[in-house]
Amino acid sequence: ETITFAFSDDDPNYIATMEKLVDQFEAENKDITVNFVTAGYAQMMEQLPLQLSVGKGPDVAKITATDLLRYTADLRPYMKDPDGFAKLHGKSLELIRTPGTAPDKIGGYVASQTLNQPFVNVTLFEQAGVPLPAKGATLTEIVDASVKVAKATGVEIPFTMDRSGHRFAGPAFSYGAHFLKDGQLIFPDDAAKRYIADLYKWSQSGAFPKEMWGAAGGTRYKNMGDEFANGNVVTYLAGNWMVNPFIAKIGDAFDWTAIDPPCGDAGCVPMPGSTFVVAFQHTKAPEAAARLIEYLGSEKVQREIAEQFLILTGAQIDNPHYKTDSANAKSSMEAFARNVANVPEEARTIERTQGASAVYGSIVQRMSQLIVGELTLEEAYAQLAADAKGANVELAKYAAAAK
Amino acid sequence: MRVVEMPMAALQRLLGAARMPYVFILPNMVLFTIFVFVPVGLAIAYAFTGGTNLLIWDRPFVGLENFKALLDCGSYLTPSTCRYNLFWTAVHNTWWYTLLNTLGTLFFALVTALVLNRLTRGRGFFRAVFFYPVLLSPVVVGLIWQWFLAREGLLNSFLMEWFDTRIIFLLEVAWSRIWVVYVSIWFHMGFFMLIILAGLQAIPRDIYEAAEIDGTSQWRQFWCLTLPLLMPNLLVVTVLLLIRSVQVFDEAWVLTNGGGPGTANTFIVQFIYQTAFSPDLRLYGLASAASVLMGIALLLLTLSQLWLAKKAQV
Amino acid sequence: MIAFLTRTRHPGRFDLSDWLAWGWAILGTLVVAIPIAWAVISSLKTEAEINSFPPALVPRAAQTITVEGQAKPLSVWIRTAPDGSEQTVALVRRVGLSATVLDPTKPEETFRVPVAELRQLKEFHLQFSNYTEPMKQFNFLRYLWNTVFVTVVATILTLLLNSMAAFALSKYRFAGRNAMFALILSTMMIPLSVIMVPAFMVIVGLNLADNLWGVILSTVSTPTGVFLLRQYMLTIPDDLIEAARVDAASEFRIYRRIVLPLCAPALAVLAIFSVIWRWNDFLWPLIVLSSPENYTLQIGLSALQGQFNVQWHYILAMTVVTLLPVTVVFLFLQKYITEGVASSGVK
Amino acid sequence: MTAISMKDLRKSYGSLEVIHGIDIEVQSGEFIALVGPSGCGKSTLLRMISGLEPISAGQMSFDDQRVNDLSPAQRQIAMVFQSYALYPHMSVRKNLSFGLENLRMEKAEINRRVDAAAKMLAIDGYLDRKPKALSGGQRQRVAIGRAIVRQPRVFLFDEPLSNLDAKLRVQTRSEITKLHKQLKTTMIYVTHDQVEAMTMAQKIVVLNKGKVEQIGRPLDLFERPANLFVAGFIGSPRMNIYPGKVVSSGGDGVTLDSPHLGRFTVPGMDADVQAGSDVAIGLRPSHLKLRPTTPGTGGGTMVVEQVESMGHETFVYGRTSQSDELTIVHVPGHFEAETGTTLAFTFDPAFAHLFSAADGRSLKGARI
Amino acid sequence: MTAISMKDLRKSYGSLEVIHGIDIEVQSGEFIALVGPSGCGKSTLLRMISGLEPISAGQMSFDDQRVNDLSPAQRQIAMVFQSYALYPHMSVRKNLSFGLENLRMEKAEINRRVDAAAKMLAIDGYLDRKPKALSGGQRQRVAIGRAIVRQPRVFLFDEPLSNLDAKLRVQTRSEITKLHKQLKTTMIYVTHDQVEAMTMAQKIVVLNKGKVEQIGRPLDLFERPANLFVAGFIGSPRMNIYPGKVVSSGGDGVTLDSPHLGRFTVPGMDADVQAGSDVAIGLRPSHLKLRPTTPGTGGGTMVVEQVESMGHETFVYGRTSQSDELTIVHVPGHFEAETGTTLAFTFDPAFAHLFSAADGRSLKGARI
Ligand SMILES: Nc1ncnc2c1ncn2[C@@H]1O[C@H](COP(=O)(O)OP(=O)(O)OP(=O)(O)O)[C@@H](O)[C@H]1O
Ligand SMILES: Nc1ncnc2c1ncn2[C@@H]1O[C@H](COP(=O)(O)OP(=O)(O)OP(=O)(O)O)[C@@H](O)[C@H]1O
Ligand SMILES: [Mg+2]
Ligand SMILES: [Mg+2]
Repeated sequence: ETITFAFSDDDPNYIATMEKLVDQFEAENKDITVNFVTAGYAQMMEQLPLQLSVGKGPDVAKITATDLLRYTADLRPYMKDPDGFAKLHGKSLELIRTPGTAPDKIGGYVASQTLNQPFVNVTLFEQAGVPLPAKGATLTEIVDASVKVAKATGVEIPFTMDRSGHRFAGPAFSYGAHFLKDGQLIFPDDAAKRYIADLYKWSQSGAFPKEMWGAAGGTRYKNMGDEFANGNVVTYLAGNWMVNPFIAKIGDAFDWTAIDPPCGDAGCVPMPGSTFVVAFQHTKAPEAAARLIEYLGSEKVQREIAEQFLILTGAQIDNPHYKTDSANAKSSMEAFARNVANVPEEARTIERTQGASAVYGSIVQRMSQLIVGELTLEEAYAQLAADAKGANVELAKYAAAAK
Repeated sequence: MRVVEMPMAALQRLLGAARMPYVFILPNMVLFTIFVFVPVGLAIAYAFTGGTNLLIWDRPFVGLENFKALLDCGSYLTPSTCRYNLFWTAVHNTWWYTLLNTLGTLFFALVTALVLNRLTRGRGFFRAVFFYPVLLSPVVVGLIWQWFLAREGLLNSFLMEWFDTRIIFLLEVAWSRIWVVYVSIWFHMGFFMLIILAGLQAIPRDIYEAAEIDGTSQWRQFWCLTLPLLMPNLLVVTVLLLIRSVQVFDEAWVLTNGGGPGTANTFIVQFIYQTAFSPDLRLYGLASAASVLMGIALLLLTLSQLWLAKKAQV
Repeated sequence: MIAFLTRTRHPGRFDLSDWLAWGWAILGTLVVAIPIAWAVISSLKTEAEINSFPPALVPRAAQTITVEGQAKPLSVWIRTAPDGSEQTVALVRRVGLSATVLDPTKPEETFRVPVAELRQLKEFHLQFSNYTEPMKQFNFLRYLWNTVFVTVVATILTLLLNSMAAFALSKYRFAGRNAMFALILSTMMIPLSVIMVPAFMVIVGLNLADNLWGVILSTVSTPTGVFLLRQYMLTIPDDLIEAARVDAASEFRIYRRIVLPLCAPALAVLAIFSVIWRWNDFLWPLIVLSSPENYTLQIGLSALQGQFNVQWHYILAMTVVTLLPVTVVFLFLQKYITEGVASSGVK
Repeated sequence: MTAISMKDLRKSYGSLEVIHGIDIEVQSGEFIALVGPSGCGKSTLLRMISGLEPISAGQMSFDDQRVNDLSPAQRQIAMVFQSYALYPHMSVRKNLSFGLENLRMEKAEINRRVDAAAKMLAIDGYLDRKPKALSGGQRQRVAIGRAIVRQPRVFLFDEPLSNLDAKLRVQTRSEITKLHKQLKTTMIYVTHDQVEAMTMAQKIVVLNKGKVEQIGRPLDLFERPANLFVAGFIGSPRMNIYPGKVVSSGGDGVTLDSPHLGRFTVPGMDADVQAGSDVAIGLRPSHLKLRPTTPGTGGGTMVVEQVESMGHETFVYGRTSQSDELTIVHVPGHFEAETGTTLAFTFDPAFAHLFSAADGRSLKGARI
Repeated sequence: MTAISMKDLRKSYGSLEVIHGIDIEVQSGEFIALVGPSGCGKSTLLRMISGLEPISAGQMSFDDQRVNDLSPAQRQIAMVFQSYALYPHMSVRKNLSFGLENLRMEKAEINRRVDAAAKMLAIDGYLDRKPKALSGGQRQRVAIGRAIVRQPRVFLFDEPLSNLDAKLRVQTRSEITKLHKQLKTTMIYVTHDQVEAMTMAQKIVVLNKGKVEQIGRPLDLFERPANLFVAGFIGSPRMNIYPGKVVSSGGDGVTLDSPHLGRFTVPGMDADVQAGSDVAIGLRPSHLKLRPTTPGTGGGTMVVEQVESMGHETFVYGRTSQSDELTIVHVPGHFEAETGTTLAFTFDPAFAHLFSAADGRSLKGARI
């Protein structure tokens, strides 16, 4: 039997390792041939949905978009040891299940869990003589400290985050905002408005330079990692997937670390995200797919990956020994690891909700307009609310059509 | 070729020479039908359906609802009063872009063609140079210029050197619009320049000699001879420019990181693309409706162009 | 000013308007060339150099030195001591504001100095790894072969089918001719990004998904090509075709032996355009093709552009790679292209 | 060596009929010229013979075989186009051999024929050149060569000389005549130049507005044009035409009166005329005498408008009283006259042509 | 009414000299024709006169004023181009008035002039049409009209008739002649057709390879061509040339011997010739007699190759023994002869032209 496995990652070493793992799997399962496919991120975003909607595409793939989860197959009947697998991956399997599917469905496994937390340029803080923000610092405190550092060291960007609704969401939760109420998207509520007003204020004062979100349009994702790696940024809100790239990119140019997520009225929320390795319904060889997933999701493989690439896997790996000699990376990973437990259920729910991406898109779009001055604060609130309402209407139609 | 010639000759004996044109046009038409007409038909059909499902047979028929939604507007001049204000912002942006790009390209292409027509030496070289950007892919053009205009790009390093200041070009609304137009002129000018140059070279030299004998000033030669005789070429150029301008997408999208700052460079095709391909909520019906509206507008624009030209000629 | 430029004047005289014309041409050349040249130069810089500001004109890289007792080569810096004296040092490690350095002449002795006292030494360096690295990361030859295959086959088919259609549309009178021509032309108004989804459904329906032929066949019949060739064929005298008919040539033979050779300039133009289009195609192959053995170069390259990192050094290098074949083709055929576009573009 | 017979041929483009029923019989091996003013349908008729233009009505036969529905190739005709229509991308040799290759002829036979034709036309030195590298006259010969090699049943020429300059035209004219003498193939030759027709053809068909005006030997047309149209068309410079009236019609001739020519008696009528009827009197410029050697009985005066002397011959243009049309007199050798002077001219009435003023029909021809 | 004087005019393109020092004096009001074979520099010379082409060396004066550096407009010339060069996008009226508008002339005056010119040329019916909608002859007249309205000092014509068909050419020829008679403006007329030059111009300049071969009245050129080139160029059909030798040279003439013509004595030489020197003997076709009325003393025989009968005149082409060139005989009226028969011809030695075989210089002209 032949199955296709589409895999994409930013880290070429990760891809190479994955390929090796697949080779091993093939060696152990002579009756199965795995077509290992590497694809770009854009490809996964644009091509897979189209293909899946017409029942085409790879049998197994690593995906990031939650709206593709509805195409996943239930592998439980084809697995050798579904219960062991479920036990190892625990609650993370929940993330793969879409509403209306079997409560014990195993569609694959969570390849990585991500948490959004700020990175800081430690060297700059040291040079400015400003202490690193302590645990429990609010976003305002973090930004203020960053501004001080920037002033003292002449760096241009005190604070930034990737141009992404997902990145935006973590602090929003800590401000006490809600995205969902009674299954309806509601955004922005009063807490969200306060957060938006703060961001706007910072963008105008230069604490969160306009260019970061403004010099782009639409819902386009824009990564600020290079700016941080080049030493232009004091504090950068990103996530654990950046640790590995930073080790290489920053080298010994300066010291850096991740710090705890900013706190607010509703706590200190590290926004969670996930990538999944799943099998799709249209596969003609569900058994082979199940075997591959079982192999890749096994404790041994997951531990190897986690330790080598500093990844927080969905599988529960105890005491991972991260293989890096970078003190910056180690301290960062610790910062992430100690916050896994702080993820509120609501943050996980919104990730899986249909329409969340639409709201994220609308946030990016409207925030940019606000920042470059196309909208006033009030107008931005109104537009966001209208967008959410529109999404609710369309989703209702979709639900109706599905029935 | 024998292999093809024999059956074709047999076909001709079978059908008669009069039916051979159909044989010649058939393969092209078949592919055209399959890969263009059918999808266009489907796209039009989509415009009348709703929901987020991609498969057309899974989509509910909604009549004119998508069109109504798009056209639901307080005032078409103020996009923020519209239900889909992004669409109308895009319409406004496209309109301005089309105007500036058409006029700008026309101007630069005309002047360059006049200059090259004048040069007695080096014409081939300059013609090649000006045409070269046409060969690049839009993505490459967008990337090169983004790289050139970046905060730490070459242009800013000159500004720093000379004026001790720098401009984040793609953050300022006015600058970014200017650059988008500039880059498309840079990109496409050579193509239109060639068409105009061909027109210039087709004007018989002796007409200018006759004009010189008639004592015509150079200025008058330009206005009374060159420009009117160039009209057919200028018309073609204008129509092509209009069509392309309204369809602007790739290079502007890459250059401005998706139409920024804010919505300053969000154009209609981007709206369509974004609406159809946004994760999670693919409003394909709405996107199709927008394309249909755009197609109609283009058709009207082109026809009115041709009509005006015809009227001017009589 | 335009009035100066209305036409070529007598050769041999050089007046103000000539100066203006040359000025314009040369300025325009710079405007065209500088961004491209800059991209090409930058593609040979190291990642650090690319991001440094202000940018340097020549590609440079940090100067390194191999020092006894150190595993890796060390970068070379100039240290300006507080007393103003200068000293060449090699950087061992850097932590925060201070750095551990050594004097290359006395490799055993390391000492700490503030980073502010150091200035890095750079030397001319072409970073070819910007080209080789990404090529290692994917199956470059395979992608190249696929791209060449798609480009060549699609171009040949485009030339063949479009010229046949153009022949029918220009040299015969038959029912439906004008309607077909208008229909073909009207599709020029449709941006293809808009019909991509239904077009993909058609591809799937024909079972051509993830098949190079799906990319090829769907791009073969171009309205531009038909239009361009038809306009050119209109200039071929009907007499020739009738002469061939009298000479007992079949209609296909007339097409093959008379019309095709005579269209060579227009065919060359279309060939160039077709090569450029197919070579630069990205979005459509991206949707149609899914297995790596079918990837084209552009898709392969796009895989470089990850979700998180804008790797300018790779992107620029790969941009240059995609530019190269087009540039080479253009250099060899530029006369054909520019003159062909001119002669067949409008008539 | 094919006889062609056309019976009531008609051609319509849509509802517009441009050929209105034409009957022509061409003998095997004959050299026929089709002449007529521009737009009269010469090319159309030729193309109908060739098979390039479908026949709307009537019948076309080659050697008694109906060919209406045969293609040009099946009719085995060869055609020389006004524009030559040489294949510009092929060498001369290839141009000549293309038609034969289409017939799947053997290589050796093709080469034999091409070489023979090239030799005959003295183009064997240029066989490897492209048409572009040939002069007008050489191209012309290649076009003829392409027709020859096919050894067709009928040669068709559509104004083959009109693209050549005067000198070359004279030369090629005689070459085509020679060719016909050698090959003895039926040839149909379209021209609007009556000098060509006169000097080359054995029989001339005069067409006008899609109808045949007259068919006959060149000198017959010159001596006895069937009507005013042919009289005006054949002969250069054209015949002078004057209005006149029949005074009396008797056994030995007809007495005419014309305001321009006075009263004179014409012998030997071809048709009956009534006294008192209006006629048109035609006189060729070479039959008018300004320096009479033998005094003619008819004559008039004219005011000189222009004198064109070519050295060995002179044309004097003058205006008789009350006349809109110029009278042209052909004087051999050199002749001088001031514009505005009045000259007397005489003619021999035997040379006068008479036409019915009502329908232009010829009443009397003239010996030359 | 302007006299033009050219002194040692030269023109070079780069290092290539194409006009090698030309001296011509044109009287005020004269009609001059520039003739010569293709590429001899006619157009170039005309364009130098017009001011379109800069003069490399020498002096050009209009009425004794040096104009070398004046623009065409300043020279006040008007030019009619071979291609007409009408402004295709302007109506006929606009075409005519365009040059006047350039001069800021008053509307009323412009209209007056345009209407007058249009009337004179009979194009007043087409004033609102575009050139595309005109026939060749009409376009020709518009081009002339455009020149007329400007009331120039000099009219220049560059082969203005070569795009017209034969009939129209004859007609337009006489119109231009008439125009010159009316306007009496100096006119310079380029043509490569010697018939045009002969019938229109008062003086002909024969150019060859950028040099003047002869300047003179048309009949002078015909009667006494200065050299073999002019002899061959002027006269249609061209002069027959035979090689010969001077047997003796005496007071009453020169006795010549030619393998083609036998021995005969020519009276009245223009230049001295030595006995024994080689000469070329020129005889015009119209001076050869096949049906001798008065027997000439010279004569020969030829084998007929072709006979072209035009009705009122016939050209017989034949070959004398040992000759590569055809002998052409012009016979008035109709004449018939079979190809291949041998005919004797005679001539009056007084009509023979003699040229030096060495340099082509004329030794003796002929009365016609
Ligand atoms: N395809 C056509 N459709 C309609 N009318 C046509 C067509 N072809 C020719 N005609 C008309 O038929 C008539 C005869 O045309 P034809 O070309 O035979 O003239 P011709 O005698 O060859 O003239 P010329 O000497 O100018 O070549 C003309 O009046 C022409 O306008
Ligand atoms: N721009 C030029 N550069 C170089 N040589 C030229 C140029 N223009 C003309 N000539 C040469 O000058 C010579 C004279 O050309 P010109 O056009 O005056 O000839 P012409 O007598 O008018 O010939 P035709 O009868 O063919 O018009 C020719 O040999 C031509 O090749
Ligand atoms: Mg014709
Ligand atoms: Mg000339």
